[in-house]
This record gives sequence, structure tokens and C-alpha cells, in this order.
Amino acid sequence: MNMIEVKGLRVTGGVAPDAVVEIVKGVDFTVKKGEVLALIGESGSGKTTIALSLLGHARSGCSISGGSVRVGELDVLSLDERGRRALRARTVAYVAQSASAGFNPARTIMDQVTEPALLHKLTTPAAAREKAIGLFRSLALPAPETIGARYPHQVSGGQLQRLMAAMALITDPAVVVFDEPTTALDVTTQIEVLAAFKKVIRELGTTAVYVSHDLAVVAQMADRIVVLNGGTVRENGTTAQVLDAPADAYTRQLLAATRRPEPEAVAVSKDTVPPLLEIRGLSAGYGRIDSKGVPAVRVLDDVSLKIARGSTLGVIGESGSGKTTLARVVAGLVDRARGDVLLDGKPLPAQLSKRTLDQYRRIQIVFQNADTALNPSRTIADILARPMNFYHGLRGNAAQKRMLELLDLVKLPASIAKRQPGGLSGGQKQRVNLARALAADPALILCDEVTSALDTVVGAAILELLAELRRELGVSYMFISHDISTVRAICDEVIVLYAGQRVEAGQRDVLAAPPYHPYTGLLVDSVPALQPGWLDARREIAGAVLPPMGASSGLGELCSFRARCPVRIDGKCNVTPPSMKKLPSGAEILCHHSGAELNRMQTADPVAA
Amino acid sequence: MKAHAQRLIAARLGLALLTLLLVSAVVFAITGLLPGDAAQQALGQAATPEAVAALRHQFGLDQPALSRYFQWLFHIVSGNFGTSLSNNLPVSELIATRLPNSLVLAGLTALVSVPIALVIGISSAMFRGSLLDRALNVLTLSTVAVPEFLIATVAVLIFAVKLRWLPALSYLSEVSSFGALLRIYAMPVMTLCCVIVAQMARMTRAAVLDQLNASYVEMALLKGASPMRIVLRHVLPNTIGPIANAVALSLSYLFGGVVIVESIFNYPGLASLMVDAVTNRDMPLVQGCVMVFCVAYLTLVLIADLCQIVSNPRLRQR
Amino acid sequence: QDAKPKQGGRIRVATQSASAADTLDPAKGALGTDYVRANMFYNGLTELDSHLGARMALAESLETKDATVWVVKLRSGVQFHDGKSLTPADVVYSIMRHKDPATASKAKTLADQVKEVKATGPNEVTITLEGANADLPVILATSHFLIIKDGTKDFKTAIGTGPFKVKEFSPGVRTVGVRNEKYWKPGMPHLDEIELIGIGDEPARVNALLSGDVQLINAVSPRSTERIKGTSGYTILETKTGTYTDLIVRDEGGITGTEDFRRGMMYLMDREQIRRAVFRGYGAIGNDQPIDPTNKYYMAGLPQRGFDPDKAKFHFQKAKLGSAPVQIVASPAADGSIEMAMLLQQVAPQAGLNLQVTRVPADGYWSNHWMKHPLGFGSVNGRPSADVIFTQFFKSDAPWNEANWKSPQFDQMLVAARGEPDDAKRKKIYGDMQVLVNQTGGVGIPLFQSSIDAHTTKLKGLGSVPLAGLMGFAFAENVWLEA
Amino acid sequence: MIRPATTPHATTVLYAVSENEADVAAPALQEPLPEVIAVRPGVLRRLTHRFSVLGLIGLVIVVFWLVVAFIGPLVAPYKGGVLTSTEIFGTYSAAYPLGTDYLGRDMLSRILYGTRYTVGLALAAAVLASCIGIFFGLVAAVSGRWVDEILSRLFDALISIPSKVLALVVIAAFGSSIPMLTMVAALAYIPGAFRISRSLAVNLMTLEYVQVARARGEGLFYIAGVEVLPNMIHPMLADFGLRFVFIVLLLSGLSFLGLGVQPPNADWGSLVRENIGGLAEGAPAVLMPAVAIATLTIGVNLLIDNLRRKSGRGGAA
Ligand SMILES: Nc1ncnc2c1ncn2[C@@H]1O[C@H](COP(=O)(O)OP(=O)(O)OP(=O)(O)O)[C@@H](O)[C@H]1O
Ligand SMILES: Nc1ncnc2c1ncn2[C@@H]1O[C@H](COP(=O)(O)OP(=O)(O)OP(=O)(O)O)[C@@H](O)[C@H]1O
Ligand SMILES: [Mg+2]
Ligand SMILES: [Mg+2]
Repeated sequence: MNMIEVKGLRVTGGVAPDAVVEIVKGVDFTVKKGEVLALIGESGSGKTTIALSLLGHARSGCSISGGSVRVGELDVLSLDERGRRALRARTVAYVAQSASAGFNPARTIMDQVTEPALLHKLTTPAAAREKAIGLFRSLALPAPETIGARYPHQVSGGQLQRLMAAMALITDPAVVVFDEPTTALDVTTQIEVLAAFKKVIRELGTTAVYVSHDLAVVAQMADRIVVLNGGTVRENGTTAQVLDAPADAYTRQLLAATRRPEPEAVAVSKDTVPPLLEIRGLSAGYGRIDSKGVPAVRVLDDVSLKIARGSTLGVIGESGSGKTTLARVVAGLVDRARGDVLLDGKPLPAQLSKRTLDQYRRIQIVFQNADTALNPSRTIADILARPMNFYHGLRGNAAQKRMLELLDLVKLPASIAKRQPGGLSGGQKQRVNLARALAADPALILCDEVTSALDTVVGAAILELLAELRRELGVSYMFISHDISTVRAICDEVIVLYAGQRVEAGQRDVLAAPPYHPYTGLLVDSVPALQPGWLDARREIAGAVLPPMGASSGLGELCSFRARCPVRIDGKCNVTPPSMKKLPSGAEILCHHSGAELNRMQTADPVAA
Repeated sequence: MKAHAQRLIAARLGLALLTLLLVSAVVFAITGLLPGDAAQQALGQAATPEAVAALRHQFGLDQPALSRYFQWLFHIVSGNFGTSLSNNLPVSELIATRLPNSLVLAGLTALVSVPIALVIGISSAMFRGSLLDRALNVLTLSTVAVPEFLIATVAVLIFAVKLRWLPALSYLSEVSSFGALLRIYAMPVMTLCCVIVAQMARMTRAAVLDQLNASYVEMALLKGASPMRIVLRHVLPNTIGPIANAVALSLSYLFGGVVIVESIFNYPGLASLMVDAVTNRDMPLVQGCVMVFCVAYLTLVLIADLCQIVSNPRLRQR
Repeated sequence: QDAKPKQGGRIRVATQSASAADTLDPAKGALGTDYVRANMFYNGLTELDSHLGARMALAESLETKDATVWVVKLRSGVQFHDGKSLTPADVVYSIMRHKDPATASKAKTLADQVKEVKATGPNEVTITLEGANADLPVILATSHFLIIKDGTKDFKTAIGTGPFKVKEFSPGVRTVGVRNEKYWKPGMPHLDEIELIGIGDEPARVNALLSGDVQLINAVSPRSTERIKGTSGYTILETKTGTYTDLIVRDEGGITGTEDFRRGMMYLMDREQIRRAVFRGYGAIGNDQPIDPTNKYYMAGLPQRGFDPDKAKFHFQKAKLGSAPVQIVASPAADGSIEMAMLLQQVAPQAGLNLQVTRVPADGYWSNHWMKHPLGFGSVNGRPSADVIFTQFFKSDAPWNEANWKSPQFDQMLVAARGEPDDAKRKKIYGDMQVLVNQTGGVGIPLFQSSIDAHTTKLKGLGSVPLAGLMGFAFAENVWLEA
Repeated sequence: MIRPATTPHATTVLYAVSENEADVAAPALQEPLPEVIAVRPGVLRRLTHRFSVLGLIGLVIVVFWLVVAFIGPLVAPYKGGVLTSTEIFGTYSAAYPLGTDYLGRDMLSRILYGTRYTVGLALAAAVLASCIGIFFGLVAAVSGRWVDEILSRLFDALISIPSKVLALVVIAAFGSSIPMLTMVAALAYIPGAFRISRSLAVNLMTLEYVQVARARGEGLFYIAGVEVLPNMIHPMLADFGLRFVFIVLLLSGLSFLGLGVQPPNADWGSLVRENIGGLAEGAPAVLMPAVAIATLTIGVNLLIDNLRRKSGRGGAA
């Protein structure tokens, strides 16, 4: 029996005086009861729009213009406002892309989780609470009894995402729509969330629609996959069929984008001494700086690294590990508490105001969020012209010419120059960002998660571009990301940050095979593989209980990862600070285990990629 | 939360002292520019040079400005607000007789205007772009666009002179019952409401609109919540901070800005006391009044910030 | 008016001003409210009658032979509100304190005529003047010279002999007086209680009357009279007074000091129009001299100066007036001056004068602007006697010599008139002085304003004292409420 | 993330919407420019396109009063201060379309003459207040801690002195000339503009494009002027609308206190004030200037609101 039937769904966007565009152009699909259907496609392909229409909702500015949506016996689109309200959260529940944005910051979690049940007058408040606590438990949330009393900002992103699922499930809806529930999460968190979702879906036998742009994730969750592009269905089949035998060219393209080719090694002149950028024993943070020069919020702790001329250093770590802070310190936007930064062997002043024009020029930063990194009130031409003028005094025709060159370099049409950032897509903006950095003619570009906000296809194109620029212009990069596969794809060297500490540093290949630092191991293991069943297999090890450990004591900086480390040693990790060890691969790690031990433990892991 | 609020209050107290010091200096400086002084003013047409000189000496005005300022400051620190030059009463006493009146007027006006403004602001935000929204917009704008003395006079003409429902003057001595209080305050409060509702309503509208764009609102919609519930249960708790700030700014007007209303309704508040003090060049009194206004303003802003903290769990935590 | 006064009742009276500077000290009184208040709580040795003559009050008699030494017999059995009897010491203190600059008395210039005041008997006080002044009884009737208790320094309350006792006094807010049961005038006062407030805004004052909140107001704008008269139950009372707003053409060495310029300015004043447009007919046309028609020394035969731009032009040309703009300073402080200035400005081009009006705020006008500009306005409240007004405003060394007009001849005549016991001769001298001021005085007095009070028709007993409205500020004991 | 610097000034949040709106829609306003020149007859249509009906009404009103401000005295039936009638508070008639005032002057002429004072003075003062407020707001936000703290305290101090009293003092001290009145009105509203612009700017300063500019080594003036200022213009414009209203009111309030434009000229507020005696008879002399004030302020606000609303369209693009 079909639980969901979508026929000829059309959604238009834009209001009368502006151009009316069709966002969804006649989409059909069905979902059987208890089945999980994945909607997949690049950003802007209409996934969210379709998902919302299942709840009879269109975002402001959009309207559902045709087709039918049936959920169970209900014709959703013919319902009036009241009817739709009754449908929502009761029959069809929605789990939004960003839980942190979806939760009301001013109300407690329990209040919001139980709201749907109370809203639809399904149970008493007390019963709703009971049920919520049960759901928290089955979603593997910590302290299920009390977590409800917290406010959204008091729990982590991954937990919040699970709480949102609890909110969706509290009414026992017939259908749950997950809209990219893990896209905003770290790989390590993503795994936990995915596992929790999978468990409850299976237990409750809910019919689900799972929206994502990540094929590997979808492979774990879905029974069927619908591939969307430009508002139309390109392919509709079982998971195995779509992954193994894609019928559509676009699907193949998507698959190709995930399987990135190993980059050709660029000849990096290893003998350039000194390196382009060297950081020694850097500590930095935010807030008031105390008498010992330690800031109130200490983010980076004793980080050292080197970037050779023309090479790329990857910086990986979970959210909050201090990656952006590192880039900001180098750019001079955050004061450092301790340590030195050398550019070309010469000390780089900590304060921006003390740097020379040339130092400014040689280090350029490209921020994570393309939207906020471009001044919305200036045209692209202005934005690009400024660094040329500022650093090189280029004006008029010369600047114009250089600007066109740059646009060409980042593969943007020249016509874009007259527009303002608001008129560009995310990928285009990121290219402008990059072009602006290039306009300065820099030696080092600090790329802070430049592809994280982009979908795979566009992201892959940007990475390609970076590699090309490096080949042609010989710039160096500090490439910050939490995505291991990306880092592995384009970096020469890698450092791994955990809670501000550099836990591992080495060549790109250190990520390819064990042994590695336990944290690196966790990261590597958490990257979903493009094969169904990977998640279930992995859960078995990751779900294991950590070895017990006593209270911490001792002097100095203990290993920051010890609380989550699967291979920690009681009496050692919580007493003495770890020492720097060299692994056979040449990588340095900060751990009590030796390379051999790690190798043994990590190769035992059956699903290590 | 307590700790955070306490820290905030402590920091604010420090800054408040600085602000008060600045205010007193500013006031002292600009009133120093005024032609004439208390002695001349007290003598009026009868000001002969000798008489003025004698009175100046008596008032201590013959000392250099700076030393007068520091003397005044020194007295303030020891809790002495000085003596009014125009009628020899202690400044603190003069203010003490007027302050409660100002507080009552401001309080009642706040009591009436804030709910009205909130209702207007919220409903126009809820029905953004609708006829109601536009009508409310034009309505509030037109009330604020009419000079307050005109509103007050029209009100008096209608309600006091024509209909005789309300007294034309605010006779505080006759506040014997709640009904009498309502009658006496009805017109001044109404006039002041016309002045301040518009700004608060507009700010409320903006704040609510801002939040209506937040994604948790869409989420609430997808939970099946009705628009009313969304605004009241979801949006409002998040807008308390900005709204409280807007309200605080508007309300601070109710202390010093109400000269006209006070004079038309013959209401003995602080604002007219201060205008008198300026006219009489009665510096200790001017300073005293400004201090009160400044403290009122800072208190309101502090309360607004506390509201923001209480309403925002993130801030509450710290 | 012949009805028998009713006892009891309370009224509320609104005057045009109240401020934090309100005072219970008669010496400091500056505004109508202060005068009214003083007259509620205190008495003078004398008081004014409806022809501005002096009537005995606390003094039983006031005798002099040479107008220099005056012997005052005090009324006996008069008690202050606190029960103390009136003694010569109180009189001595009340008068002599004006001479002390620290008192900040508004009547210091007048008091400076007094050489000494001495108790010369249990009920007798002798006042010795610096020079003869036959007008002393009238001067003593002004509110500044009301009698307070010997040694009073603190004016938080008022201990006087007056018809009312202070019940409440809050400066700038209100004054409440309750009937003085032991008042020395038999059968007075009629009312139990009077509350005095100030409402600065004229429309608000009128509205307060018409809404029944107050029973008596003063300083009604001539433009409101129709409205009040048109409302049943209310009426107005016009009091012709000697109050005037005058154009001051001040001799400061510039063109404004020249005879011709001054004369020209006088011809530019369209008195009829001023009376009609600005004062709606409530006033008597003036003739550039300060004695009004109600005054017994008014000289009726003086030819009236009229509006004549041609003559003005002639005089201006004679004075070699260029085309440079001439500033004229006006202020709401001088009633009607802004309108007068605007009317002048309008007709000035006809006489080849480029006049520019500068309005300055009422606040601080008297100390900062009055008599500080070549062309400006002054406002003089009616004075009880010709001598006072001439002495204060026209004597060569008078501090308020508005036009800075110096005439030795005038000064001589002033002294002569003071010492002249024969009233006919005095009138002649005063007449000559009026001619002199009219010819060369440098002030343009277009009209004498009437003072307009308004009240409910239930309020009876209100009469006119040509000094000012509200019965020359002394209405309190005279009025009563008809049921 | 809520940064400590912004918490005391939550006003920012209010304007955040429009800020985004402005960002997004900017291209929509920019792009058609070349076409405008090409397609002449489209101008009117384009205008109706850009403004909603209410905005158009606002525009018409504002333009009308601006025109009147310029040509008012030329078209006035009588010269500004001439006393022409013996009737005071006369009602509408052929000779005096808007009646006569308290002295018998033609009210229409008075209003026409007064337009330039109200419109010009209030506009100048509002512009001045906003400019100075924005300038200091930017300075405070850009230069950070010390300067910020001092400026904030100073303006806090200024804001707590009631504006009418401030005006009273300043005018008493320096006299009431047009420049002085403008200054006073501006002075009274600078602290408000400062508060809002500062909090907006502080928020903008945390944005990444500003950080990029800082990392590029740009000077504070460039950052303030180019990176921050253009992005707070829209919320400041909205603020300007209300500020304008308040300045018109302040001027009329000043006339209540006997300060204000020099006679025989009078701004509209003074006209209301000096003729308030005619209110009981419903004289046009008091109603008409009040209507003029109301239309002007409503017009200005409709226009400005509409600028913003238009900007808001297509927000999700
Ligand atoms: N309010 C709107 N008005 C007009 N067009 C809109 C509106 N909202 C979204 N769109 C357009 O609709 C298209 C589909 O958007 P949708 O959010 O469904 O994509 P998506 O596949 O969910 O993308 P993502 O992966 O980025 O979430 C996009 O091109 C977007 O620009
Ligand atoms: N301005 C700031 N003031 C105080 N703490 C800050 C500030 N900015 C960042 N932090 C804290 O510093 C830590 C590291 O932040 P950072 O932005 O460097 O992390 P990141 O590794 O870039 O994370 P992400 O992957 O989420 O971008 C976090 O705990 C964050 O809360
Ligand atoms: Mg989406
Ligand atoms: Mg980051």
C-alpha cells in the first residue's frame, strides 16, 4: 500500500512582478508504508520544496501550483488551513535541516518536543513528557530524564538534531520527513545521529522521506532513492540499483563527484628553507587576557606547523576544534597569547596594525561562509578592484583587465562583474571570494572550509580550481576542513586538531591507513562509505563502551581526547601529559600509545576505510 | 543567571556614575553659557548692579565656575543636593514633592501605552502588508504627527469643556478614589500615549517581523501551530529584549519630555520644575532634575537589559 | 453688586504664571500670582481704592506736613495669624528690609527713597524720606510693602495679618488659603478657602474656567473674550489699567538717539490697528507718554499722534537713515510686542525703513535684552501713581530709564511735583512732564492695555482697581460665591 | 552568537530584518538602471513598479511639499505677514481659502510661507542628526573599546537631558536663528541616531567581509565608510523617518515654549500654536497647519517604509 503518493507536483516561486520560476516541475513518486525513500540532488534541485509540500506547505514566495499529494487517505493539497494544521506533526512530521535554527532559543526543549502532542490534544502533558523521555532514551540521548529541561543552546548540534527527531516522533506520525538532518554536523556526530534515526525508524516502522545530497549517507538510510535535478526526477529506483547501476547520466555524475580522483603529487621543492609559513608553539583564544598572557577562552594550545612554498596544508578537526581560530591568528584577526608566526622565516607581527603592506598582501583569507564574506552592497567589480588598487595601485583599464583575467581564472562569466553578491549562487560567491584573494597576488591563501557549504558537484569544481591555481600560480594553501576525503584529495600535509591541540601531523598519506592517532582514527572511521550496510556494521564497534577511567589528576596538559578515546589507558592518560611520538609513516602524534600498538588496534577494525 | 545579572548591575552602576558625572559636567557647561544668572533672574526688572552683586555673593555665584562645580560635586558626594537659589528650599525636597507625581504619570502612561503598542505592533506584524497593517501604520503615524499641545487642547475642549466628563486640570489633591484617579489622569495619559505609542509599536512590529523570519517559526508552522500561537508562544519570548529596549527608550521621554503636557494640565511634575529652574537660572535645581532624569533613563535601560537577560536563556546562563 | 455677600464656599483661581520661584515673601514678588498671594496673607499700611487712591488699612492714619516725614498711626487690635499683635517693630522691619540688598527686594529702588523708619510710640511709626514724596501712601499700598512680622526670614509659610491663612504652599504648584477667622475687617473675608494656581497657557486657562475647574482667571487674551461671553454662566471683567507695552527707541549714540528717528518711529505706529488687531479693542489709545486716561493727572489736551508713514519717511530722511536693516527685538515677555513689531515691520517699507524682527525668548528677557538693544520693547505694569512711573522709568538716572532719555528739565519738574502739596499745581506740572515725554521721550506707547479677568457669574464682588486685573491683585477678601 | 558588545543595545535586532532585505534586493534595484535610459516611456510605469500605492502616495506628498517649500512664497496670495482682514479666525472663504489667523492674516499664505521652515529646518536637522549620529556611531563601533565606551557614555548623558530643556537652554544662550534651531533639533536627536547606528555597526563589524577588509590592512575610515556604512543605510533610513517626525514635533514644541522661527515667519508648529485659541471654533487657522504637519510626516514615512518594503521583495532568491 502506498503511504505517500505524489503526482505531477508543481511548485512555482516568485511573486507576480518578479520573474515566476517553476521550482518543481511535475514530480511523481510513491512511498510504501514503512519504507524509507531518499530524495537526493544537488543544492537548489528542489528537495526541500518537495519535502515541504508533503506537509501542504510552501515557503513564502513559493506556491504549489499543481499536482496532487496524498498521504494515507488524505489529499493534502485540497485541505484548508485548519485541515493542514491538523495534518502537520500529526500525520506528517518534519525534521529540519538545521535543528539549531529550528528550535526556539527561548523555550525549553521539553516544552518544544511535547508541543505537537499537546497542540493536537493527543495526550496529557504528563503523558507527553513520559513519552518524550522514552524517545530520548531510544535516540541514545544522554541524561534522558533531565535533558528536556535544558535550552537548545545547552545541547550539542547532534543532540539537538536527535531531539528534533523526538519532536517529530512524539505524535506517532504516519510519515516523517527528514530534510538533510545531518548535513550541518561533524562526521563523528553524523554517525551517531544516523544510527539513532535508523534505529527508531526501524523500531517504529515509520514511513520516512529522507532528503540529502550525500549519496553515502543515503546509502545507509534508504530503501529507495529518487534523484532530482532542476526540479525534475532523473531517476527513481532501489538503493542498490541507483548506486550500482545508475541509469541516468546525472546520477553517474553525482556518483563520480563523490569518488574523487587521487591528486597527482605536485612537485614541492622540499629544500626551500625557510618554509613560507611557520608556526611555533602557538596559543591563542578569545576574551580578556590575564596576567600570564592566557586568554579567558583558550582555543589553541601549543600548535606548531609549517607550510612549504607551493604546498597545501590540510587542517582537520571537528567543529569547535579551533580551525578557524588558527586561520584568524595567521591573518592577524585574533591576537595570539604565546608562540611565533614566521612568514618566510621572518616574524610576523601579531597585531594587524604592525604588519606591512606586503605582509598583508601575501596572506589572504577566504572564509567559510560565502554569504557573509562579501559585502552585499558592493558590486563584484568593486570587490575585486579593491585589493588590486590597495596593494598594487591598479586603476582604470589595467584593473579592469586584471579583473576580467581573475574572473576567467575562477571560471566566472565577465557579465557577473556588475552584479552584487546577492545575485550569485553559493558556488559563484565562493569563487568571487577566491578571486578576491587572488587579486592580491598572495603567497598564502587561508581557505576556511571553502567547500563545506557547497554541494558535492559545486564543491568538487572549487577544489579542482584550487588545485589548478596552485599549479599555475604556485600559491600555498592552508586548507581547513572537517571533511577528511576533501583534505586527502588536495593536501600535501595534514594536521589534526582536537580541542585546540595538534594531535597529529604528517603527510597526506597518514590519513590513508593506520596507524594514526585515536582521534584521527575516529574521524577516518566516521566518513560514511558508499555502500549500504556500512553504518550497521560500524555501529557495532563504535557503540562499544569505553574502557573505564578514574578521575584526572596530575600536572600539565593532559590529552584532551581522553574523554572520548576508545583506547585510553586508566592511570596514564588521566595522569601524565602525552608525549610527541613519531609514527612509521613519518607522522607525529600526541599520544601515549606507540605506533605499533595503534596499528594493532586500528587494523583490527573491519570497516576502516 | 543571578551572577550574570549581578555582574551586569555592578558594571552598570559604575558606568552610571561615570554617566552622571558627564551629565552634570555637560549641564554645568551649557548652562554656564546662559546669559544672566540666578541673582539677576531673582531680581528681575529690579536688577541694579549693586543688588545683583550682593545677591550673587549671597548665592556664591561670585566664585569661579569650576570651584562652584566642584563644590557642588563635593556636596553631592556627601548626599547634599544643595539649596534652590530661587526659593531657598532644599533641592531634594523640591524634587521629592514632584518625583512621585512624575512617576505616577509615567507609570500610568506606561501601563496604558505599552499594551496598546504591543497589540498594535504585534497585529501589524502578524498581518504584514495587509490592510490592517497599513491602517495601523497610518493611524499611529498620524497620532504622533499631531503636536501634543494640540491633542491635549482638543481633548480638554471635548472632554472637559463640552462634555464635562473629565476635569481640565490634573488635581492631584483630589485623588480620593480609583475613579477619581482615572478621571484625573485620563487626558494627560491619553495625550502622552499618542506621543509614544507610535514608536513603540513600530519597534515591536520590526522585532516581531524579524523573529517571524526565523526558522523556528517555520518549524512551529510545520508542527501545526496556529498563527496566533506562533506569535504568542514562540515569537514573543524572543522579542522581549528588543521590545523592552524600545519601551525603555520611549518611557524615558515620560520624565523630562512632558513639559507641555504638564503645563497644559497644570500637572506638578519634574519636567516643569526643571524648565522653571532653567528660567530662574537655578543651577542646583537644574542639576538635581537632570540627575533624576539621567538615573531614570539609566534605570530603564538597565531594566530593559535585565528583561533581555531573563528572556534569553543564553544570556541567563552566563 | 448690591446683593449682600454670602459667607462660605471655596474657589479656585488661576493666574497666568506659577513657577518654582513662587514666593511668600512680599519683597520678592515678581508675578501676578505672587502679588495675589501676598494680598491674601498680608495687609499693607494702606490699600488702593478703585481710583488708585490710598485707603487706610493697617495704618489708621498717615500724616505729613512736608511730604518728607510721615507719621503712621497703627490700627490697634490687629493680630498676625499666629496670634501676635501688630507692633511698630513689624512695620519698621517690613519697610527697612527692602533696603538690604540681600533681601533681593523688587522694590529696592522705591525703598531707597526712605531714609529711616522709626517706632515713635506704642502704636506709631515715623517714616522719613530722602526727599518729599506726596505719593507715599500709594506706594505703601503696593504688594511689596505689605507688612510682615518683625524678624521674619523664613518664608516657607506666611504669617501675616491678611484675610487668609496659609494652608498649603507649594511653589509652582498651588497655594491654599483658609479664612482668617480673626481678620480685622469686619465681615471679611467671605470665602472659606481660596486655592491659587498658575496656568501659563492661556487657552488652557480659559478651558479650565469653562470646564468649571476654576472659578476665576486673569490675563485673558482679548481673542478669548467672545468665547467666554458666549458661554452661559461665564463673564469677563475688563479693567482699564495703566499697563502698557512700549516701543523703546534707545539712545545709545546711534541713529536711535536722534530726535528725528524717534519721531519717525512714533509716526509708524498704527495705534488703531494695534488696538484692533492685537488687543481686539481692549485698550485705550496711548500717546507716547505713560500716564493713562484713568489717572487723575492725565493731561487730556495733548494732541494725539497718529499713523503717518509720510511724516515718518520725512523724519527718517532727515535722520539720514540708510537702507541698512534695522533690528527690532521683541519677546513674548512683553505682551503683544511681537505682533506690534510685525505690524511695524509691515508698514516700515512705506517709510523707507528696512525693519527686521528678532524674537527672543521670554526666558531671561528682562535681564538680557530689555534696554540692551537700540530698538526693542518694554512692558510696564500700571503703577499706582504718576510719580512712581516717572521716577522709575523716566528720571535721568532711573535704572529703568528705558530710552536712556536725559532731561534735566524733567528731573526738576519731578522733584517739584513731589513736593507740591497743591493738587491743581501738581496736575499742571505732571501735564508739562507728559508733554515733554511725548515730544522727546523716546518711548512709543501705542495704547494702555486693559486687563481682562474672567469668572463664573456665580462669583460676585469682583471690582476693578485700575492698577491691574483681579482687583489690583487684592480680590481675595472681596469676592464671594452666590449659591 | 550573541556578543557581549551588542547586548546593551538590543535595538539592532529590530533593524536586522531590513538589513537582510536590503542585502538581498540590492541587485534588483541596481540592475535595471541602464534600461531606464533606454526606455523613456517606461519611466512612469517603472515608478509605479518600484513603489506600492502607499509609497506612491508618500512620494507625491513629499514632492508636493518640497515644491511648495521652494515656490510657496511665489504663489502665496498675500505676502507672508500682511494683515489683511479684520476678522480673526475667519473660516474658509474665497478671499481667504484657509481662513484667517489670530491677527487676521491669510492662513494659506502663512502656511505657504511656513513650508520652507518646517520642511527645510526639519529636514536639515534630521539629516544633520542622522549624519552626525551615524558618524559617531561608526567611530565608536570601528575604533572599539575606549572610544566606544566614552562616546556611549557621553551620548547616554546627552539623551537623558530632555530635548526641550536642552533647546531652551541653547536658544536662550545663543538666540533663535535658523541655523541655531537646526543645530538644537539635531543635537536633540543625535544620541538616538548614535545608539542605533552604533549597535548596527557593531553587529556589522563582526561580519566576515569586514574581517576580510581588516586582514587586508584597510584603514578604519575605509572600513567604516565602505564596508559598514552602506549596509546600515536602510535601517537608518527607517529611523530617519521617525526622527523627522520628532523633529517637526520638537520644533512645534519649541514654539509652545516661545522659541522657534523668527516672526513674521512661522513654522507649521508655531502656526498651530499661535492660533490654538481658535480651536474651540474649529478655526481652519489651527486645523490646517496641523493637517499639513500630519500629511508631511505621514508622507515621509510612507515613502521610506516603502523603499524598504520594495527592498524586501524576493527575499528568498
Ligand atoms: N521563496 C522562494 N522564492 C523563489 N524561489 C525560491 C524560494 N525558495 C527557494 N527558491 C528556489 O527554489 C529552488 C529549490 O529550492 P530548495 O530549497 O527546495 O532546494 P534544495 O534542493 O532543498 O537545496 P539545498 O540542498 O540547498 O537545501 C532553488 O533554486 C531556490 O533558489
Ligand atoms: N569570538 C569568540 N569569542 C569567544 N570564543 C570564541 C570566539 N570565536 C570562537 N570561539 C570559540 O573558540 C572555539 C574554536 O572556534 P573555531 O571557530 O576556531 O572552531 P572551528 O574549528 O573553526 O569550528 P567550525 O568547524 O565549527 O568552524 C569554539 O569553542 C568557539 O566557541
Ligand atoms: Mg534544502
Ligand atoms: Mg570554523
